[in-house]
Amino acid sequence: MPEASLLIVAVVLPLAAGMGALLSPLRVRRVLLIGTMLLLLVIAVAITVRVDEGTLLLYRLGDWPAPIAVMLAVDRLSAMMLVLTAVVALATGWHATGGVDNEAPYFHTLFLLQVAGLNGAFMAGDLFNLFVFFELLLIASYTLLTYGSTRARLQSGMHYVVLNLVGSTLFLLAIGLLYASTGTLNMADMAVQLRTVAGVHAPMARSGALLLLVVFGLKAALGPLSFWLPSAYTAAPSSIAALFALMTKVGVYAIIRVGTLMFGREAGALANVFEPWLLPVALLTIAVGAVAALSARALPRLTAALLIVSVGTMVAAAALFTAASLAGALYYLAHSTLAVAAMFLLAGNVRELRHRPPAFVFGSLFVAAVALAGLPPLAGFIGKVLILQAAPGGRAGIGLFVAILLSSAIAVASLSRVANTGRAIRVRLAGSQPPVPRFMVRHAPSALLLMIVALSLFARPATAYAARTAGQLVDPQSYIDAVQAASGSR
Amino acid sequence: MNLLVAIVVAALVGGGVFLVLRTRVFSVILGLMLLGYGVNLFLLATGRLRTLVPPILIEGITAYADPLPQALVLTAIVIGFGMTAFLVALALRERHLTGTDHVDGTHSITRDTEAGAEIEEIEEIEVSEARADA
Amino acid sequence: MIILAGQIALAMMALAMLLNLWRLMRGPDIADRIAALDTLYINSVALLVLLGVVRGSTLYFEAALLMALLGFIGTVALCLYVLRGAIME
Amino acid sequence: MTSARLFPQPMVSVVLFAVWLLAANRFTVGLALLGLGFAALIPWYTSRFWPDAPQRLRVRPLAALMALLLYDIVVANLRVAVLILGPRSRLRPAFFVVPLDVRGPFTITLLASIVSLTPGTVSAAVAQDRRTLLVHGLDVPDIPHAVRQIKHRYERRLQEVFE
Amino acid sequence: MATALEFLVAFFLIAGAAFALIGSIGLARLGDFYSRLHGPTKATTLGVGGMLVASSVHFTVRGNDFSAHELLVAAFLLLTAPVSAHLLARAALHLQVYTPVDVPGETTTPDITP
Amino acid sequence: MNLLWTLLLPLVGSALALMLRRSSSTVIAWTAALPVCAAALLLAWIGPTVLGGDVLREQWRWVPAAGLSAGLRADGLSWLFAMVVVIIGLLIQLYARYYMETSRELGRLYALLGLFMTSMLGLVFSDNLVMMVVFWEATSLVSYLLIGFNREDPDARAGAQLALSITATGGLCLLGGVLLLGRMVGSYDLETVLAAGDLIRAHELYLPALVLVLLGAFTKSAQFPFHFWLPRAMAAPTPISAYLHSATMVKAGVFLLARMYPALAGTEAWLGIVSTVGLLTLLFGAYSAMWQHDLKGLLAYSTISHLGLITLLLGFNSPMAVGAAIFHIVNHATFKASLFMAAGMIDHEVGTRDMRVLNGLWKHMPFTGALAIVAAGAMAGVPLLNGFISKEMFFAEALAAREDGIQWFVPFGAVLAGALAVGYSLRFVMEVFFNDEGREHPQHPHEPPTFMRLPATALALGCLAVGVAPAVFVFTPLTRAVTATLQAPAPVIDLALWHGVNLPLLMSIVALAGGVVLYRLRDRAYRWHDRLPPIEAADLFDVLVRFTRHSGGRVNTALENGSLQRYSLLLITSAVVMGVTPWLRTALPGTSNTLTTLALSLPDAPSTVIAVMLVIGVFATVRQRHRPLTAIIAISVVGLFMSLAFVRLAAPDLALTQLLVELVTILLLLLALPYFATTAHDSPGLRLSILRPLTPSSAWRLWRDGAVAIAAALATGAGTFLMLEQPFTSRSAYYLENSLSKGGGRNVVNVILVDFRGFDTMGEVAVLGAAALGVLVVLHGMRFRLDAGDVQFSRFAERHPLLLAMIARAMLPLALLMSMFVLLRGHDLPGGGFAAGLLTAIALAVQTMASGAEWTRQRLRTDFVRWIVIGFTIVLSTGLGSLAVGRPFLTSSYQAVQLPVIGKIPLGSALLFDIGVYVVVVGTVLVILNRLAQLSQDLNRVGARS
Ligand code: NA
Ligand code: NA
Repeated sequence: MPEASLLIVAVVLPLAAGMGALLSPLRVRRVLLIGTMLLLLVIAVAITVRVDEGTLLLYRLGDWPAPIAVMLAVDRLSAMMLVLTAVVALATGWHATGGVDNEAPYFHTLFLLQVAGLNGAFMAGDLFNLFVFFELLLIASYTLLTYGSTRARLQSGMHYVVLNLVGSTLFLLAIGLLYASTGTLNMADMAVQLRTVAGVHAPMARSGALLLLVVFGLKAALGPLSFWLPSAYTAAPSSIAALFALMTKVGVYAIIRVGTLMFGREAGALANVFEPWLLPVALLTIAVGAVAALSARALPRLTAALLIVSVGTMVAAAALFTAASLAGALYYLAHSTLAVAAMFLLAGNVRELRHRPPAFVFGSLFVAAVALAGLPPLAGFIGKVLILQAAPGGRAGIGLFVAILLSSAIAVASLSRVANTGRAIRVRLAGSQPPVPRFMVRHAPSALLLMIVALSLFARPATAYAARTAGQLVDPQSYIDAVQAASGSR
Repeated sequence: MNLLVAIVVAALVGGGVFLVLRTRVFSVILGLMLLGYGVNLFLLATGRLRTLVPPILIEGITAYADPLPQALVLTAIVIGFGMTAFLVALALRERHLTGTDHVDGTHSITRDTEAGAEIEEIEEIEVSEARADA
Repeated sequence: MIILAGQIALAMMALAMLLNLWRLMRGPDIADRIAALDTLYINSVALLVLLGVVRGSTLYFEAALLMALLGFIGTVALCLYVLRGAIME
Repeated sequence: MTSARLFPQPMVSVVLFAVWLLAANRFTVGLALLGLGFAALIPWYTSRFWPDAPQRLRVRPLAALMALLLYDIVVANLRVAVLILGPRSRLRPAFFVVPLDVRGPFTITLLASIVSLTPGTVSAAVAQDRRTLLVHGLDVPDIPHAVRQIKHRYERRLQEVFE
Repeated sequence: MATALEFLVAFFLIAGAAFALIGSIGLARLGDFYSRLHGPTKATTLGVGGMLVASSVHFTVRGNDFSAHELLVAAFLLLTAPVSAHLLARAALHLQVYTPVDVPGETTTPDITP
Repeated sequence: MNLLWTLLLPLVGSALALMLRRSSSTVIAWTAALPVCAAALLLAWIGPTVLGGDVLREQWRWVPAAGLSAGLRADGLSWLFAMVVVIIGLLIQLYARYYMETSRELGRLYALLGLFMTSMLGLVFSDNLVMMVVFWEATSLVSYLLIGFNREDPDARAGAQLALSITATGGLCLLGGVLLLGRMVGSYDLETVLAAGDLIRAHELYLPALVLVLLGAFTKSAQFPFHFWLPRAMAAPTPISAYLHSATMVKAGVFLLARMYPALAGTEAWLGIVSTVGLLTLLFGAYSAMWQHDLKGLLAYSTISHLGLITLLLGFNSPMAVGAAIFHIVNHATFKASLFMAAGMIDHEVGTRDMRVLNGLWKHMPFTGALAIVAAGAMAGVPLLNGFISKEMFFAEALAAREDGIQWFVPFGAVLAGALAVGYSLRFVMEVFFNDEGREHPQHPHEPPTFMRLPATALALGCLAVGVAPAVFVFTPLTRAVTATLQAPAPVIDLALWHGVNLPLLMSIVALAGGVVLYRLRDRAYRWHDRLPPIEAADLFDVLVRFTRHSGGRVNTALENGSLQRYSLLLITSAVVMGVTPWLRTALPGTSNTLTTLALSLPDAPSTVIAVMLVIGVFATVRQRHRPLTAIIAISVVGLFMSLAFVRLAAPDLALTQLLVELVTILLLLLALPYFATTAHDSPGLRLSILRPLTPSSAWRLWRDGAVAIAAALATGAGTFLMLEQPFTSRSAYYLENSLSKGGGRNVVNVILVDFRGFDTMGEVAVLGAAALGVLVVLHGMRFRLDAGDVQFSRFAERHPLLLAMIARAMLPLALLMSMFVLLRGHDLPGGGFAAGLLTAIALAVQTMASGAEWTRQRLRTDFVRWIVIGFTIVLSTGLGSLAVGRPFLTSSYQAVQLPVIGKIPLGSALLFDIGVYVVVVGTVLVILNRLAQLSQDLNRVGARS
């Protein structure tokens, strides 16, 4: 099955390129990075086209039969995340070749390992394999986040690292609890086993499920677990902060994945175990992010705050676990990831300026701000409309309405200050001549903005894809059947 | 035996959590190590406990300890080592740069020190910069 | 008989280890604590061999072997730390 | 290819081969050949770390030394056990210096090790000039006797084995 | 025969444990650090030795095959244990840990150069 | 396609203007204006159809799922609005060409104007409510760029910011309202919604929807109390103000009210809210305009007032009033645009807009003065001008409305507002063109160029024409617009100039007279006004914003306080809560049952020993946390007994790995420890600057953390126990059954690691490599700067103890041999790549410990980063090898090779995989240890020099 081989290539290619980069001179490293990302983009698109036919792509490692084999399983959701990863990583990697990548050694390798971790996490069909790829993307992210080792990066990086190390132990606990009650690690197989758990195994599995929610919530920066994010992302090099727009999405992805596949409606004692928690937590997230946005004095921190708001928004939508709400959440996810990444890159570029940004840069800032605020005519608005349309009646619906509209208003008000960026007021820097951003650096955000425009212009096919994805998610049986049918030749 | 393992897990996790919540980065490192031990032991226990029958196949024996949790724990131990090493290095660098071993690098965290791209109006920034310089 | 002897030996080993641990916590000098740790390592080798005999299993042996070969490294490192601060210099 | 090039440190190779067989705890031809391979390969690499490894030794004195050592360890162990369990006031601990006649660093090491392995004495330091050994004794009523004991029982025999 | 060997095994087990225990008692009980150092570094060595003899006999009898890898454990321990003791004593001297006896110092000048 | 082209043509102009932005202003103006001209012609072309009563529709689907279909729809109302937008837009373009002649940003201006025009046209032509919101927000966004056109001007930026904040937020409210409407009606299609008015008004969501839609309209149309953004927006260049704040942007709000009239109007709530807000705005705007000294400020407040008037009319729930409102919308657009232009011309030629400076301009600029007089007359409601007629209608409706239950103060307020309007109109004319007090102007005043006067002239003529012959010029379009607005036949609108002496006329006269009196009394009035506290809504809003942001900041700092302890506590507490919750409502096994199992699971002696040692070890580690060196010793005990526990629990592989990892970790911690010493006690060998002690944790904090720790301990302990008491079946039988036959190994754990789940191991190895690189990156370029006195040697501090060096060297071959042993047998017996790698690494690290780094480096002659690369390449190649033979990645294969003498040897790809793992582990551990060791080597170089 040659198509399914694409899945393994999506993990092995960045790993191999990362190793190659360890032995290469700078120029070759850059070529390796960009080339790999371009290839990955092509691969991701090919995978997406293939899985959009409606069937899963499965790759059983080692040719072992279904529930035993560590498995890469790609449905529409995974495919979409792969494309998103490739796009954002391509743009941010491109941006980084402007010079950040030479501040300390091994940038390209770590970047590629990060991408490998992301791709692996988005494709993992096995809970422990998901953990391993989480660790891979985390260890790379630890280094990239503190890259250059400035004081602020180390301070916030320390928080990020320690919290995530605690998170990793919680992840292991959760895996243990789920394994202890189901006897399997394959997520689809686990979903089947969970339907019939009984006795002490039921609360045990629920306990594991909720611990998973804590772990993924930490990655996604949900609710009370988001406070580490603004400082960390603000301090990080802008290319990295932009890449990290994906990191929170790993958490969101994982919540959606396990929430639909393993703890969906048919999950017996585990049915809808996330539901009572997720919406309140998501609304709290929006509130926390909005408050942070209110007080942000600089663009990177504001972007980080709005990133939190956007995570809250998409999780609030996803929390309803209906086809419509998931579709809205996913479309919004794609958009906000691009928007946040673009804004981080732009903020980084503006940081270099000694004067008010030229018209082109200001225009980019404006478009990015419009995107980030979720204002029309860009995709964020469409996403919010989809989400609000999917809102249920009753208190949950009111909460969602109020939270989204209010947070949007705060976002608009905060972002309206974007025209103030880039004044020559940094007296302390007066002596040094800032470098003129290279072509790569200047236009990496433009590429992301173009993607946003495309996402808006082609909103019809894009939302249709999101809807098909959501449809696949709310009916996990076909996923489970496909996995169970995969037997090996050994 | 079950109770014993439960008590040990509890002790490791409790000690780990307490140390993770300390201010000194070195304590936190130790705490994470303890926490890791606790979780590893728990993970091993998820296959239920067996003694004397390690999953090494010997003719005539059919019952073995569950091998899968063991493989998972082994992976977890090795990954844990990598993470600890990185954390130690990070702590060293922070210690070097800040001169303190407080996990926050200082008692009051500096915000937006590298932000740039301010979106406030000029006056406010100048005031705050003057304050920062003073 | 071996089982009974094993139980007695085990009790003695347990007592020995507790005494080591007592010394380790008591100190008073860092050298005392290191010596206690060193003893614990060696006692562990003994314990592993003992368990192997009592349980009739050879699978404890690998650990005993590596512990015997490398157990001193902790002690050495701690002593070097005391002696020159930098254990690898 | 001469055997010297194949086995740059024959003593080490022999020891390694023996250790391999002991570790395997069973004997097959395949295992033995594999062991032989490692016995050849590993010294080839590690010789640069330990170029002055003993190239040869006398077997008979070695056996004698080992027998003596075993005997001493058992006997002295009993003696020390009594000392440890008895009243503390009966101990007469002391540091004393043993002048060294052996010169090779490895031989000195072995002597110091033997001193430490036999109960009641611990070698605490080797002088920089490697001409004296500082020893701590648990119960040393007569220092010159203790020094003589070490030199006579162990140092002389060691010299016989290696020099 | 089997009983005699079993007795032998039992004897060595208990003897080994006893020496280990005595070593630890020494560590716990003796008055100054240098004296305490004697307990573990020897009694423990013989303690393990006893266990190893027991093991060797036991498995040789049970397995119809000569079990000798115990020798390896012993060899490794005998090789490494003196280093621990040596460095411990040295560290204690460096720390100027209290000792009731004089330390002849002239012969142990610092060795700074490698 | 006509409607679409109407929308697109201004955009074409924008694009051209942007492309030609470096050309002369004439070229830019022409290229931008010609497409707009075409659009105007197109509109005129479809005019007869629309005015004939037809509704034009064009439809495209954009995002069907979101109810977004890009449908365009032209009826009387939208056509009328579109005409106003396009025609005034054209005039503004002409005007701007001269006003902004010297600006180098003319291209940008025209581009933005075109964009704005498209947004407005989209808004009025939308046949879909969500699309309407899209264009609504688009106008807000473009207005942000237009108001902040001078990016260097802080006032312009602040004005733009304020306008966007208010209007876009209003837009979000509108979105909420629209979504609610969609929920009620089941469609966003304009006609469907408009036709469903009865359903909507009866629906329980009516009130929230109404309020939300009204919030949108009121903010956009600068209704009290959301009016304050408009005066601040005057920081824009005058052509922009003239366009946005006369004809377009602010009119969007009242357009919305008109558009949604059939769906939402006709209730008490509508009447109450809309008319109250309208009346307040009318009065407040008029009152405020009186006190403005800036011409544009006066116009801004007068605009607010007139928008209030229109709102008030729409709030009357009366068809006739709707007619008056729409009529006044057009009239106001006409005279206000021309007044803005006049103000701009004055500013342009004289250099100021301050009425306290301006005086007696009539003699210099009579033509401009005439224009201003006509337009101001219309604003004041002077007969024979268009403003008079709509104001008359307004008075009539105010009177009529009283009968419908509105209080007496509506007509009263209407007259008062009328008087004020007359007053400020008089000010505009008199204080600028007359009242010659001989004050010097910044520039010598003269008439502006002809073409600059042309647009304003056209508009003034329009005022006159409509004022003189209203029925001729506006009857049909107005009636058609009103019909479209009401979605019902319009009432007969009497546009006659003279209705005889009736109450409205009387009111007009009173208003005119009152205005004159007010003007006469102005000096006294100013003095009175100056004594009032200078409160401006915008300032209040600023205070509110600042307060919100400040308190938001304080809340934020209180939450996100930068303390890891706080965040960790939140995380751990969340985990405990989430982990425990599921157990709370579960019936746990009964007590007797538990006791039985307790008895059954009595521990054996060795396990108890190990457990006791572990618990004490943990306790010691926690106790000794303030003495890091002792704590390391204590945690070593824990590690050691963990390894014993693994042995005990039938996990020999884990025991080996744990043992070795533990040793490496001790080395790691000791390498770092010199820099974390808090007392001399922890750093006996090295007097490095000892860290200052941190403030000890308060008792309360210790208790709190202790409580959390105990809770976590109890939770995990209880969970572990309950889990262990419950048997289960797992998939692991498969591993046990197939390990030997298909994996070729007896050590099932190892077969899982290198075969069944080799992919995990590959990831794990990558993690290790990344960790090593991470250490190198984090410590990149780091060196501790030390004083010579930091390193102290005693006479016993031998640098390389002879015994250690010799034994270490003797041990190396043994350890390497044992590594090979452990590596090769791993597939069948405890061991494998990890353990072997750690063993090798430790043996090599010991060489450095014993003989020094330099000595070791000379003999190793290798770069361990390369080991990572090589090892990982081996791992990957093993996987790719199977790919090459057409099997999935990492499919293992093994062959029992029959060799002479030796016998059967299983040669498997899994072994190769494990060798790769081995190499990576060696590389990783040594990279990390050596890098950390380098820090100490710097120290010792200092020591050696001393
Ligand atoms: Na001795
Ligand atoms: Na001795």
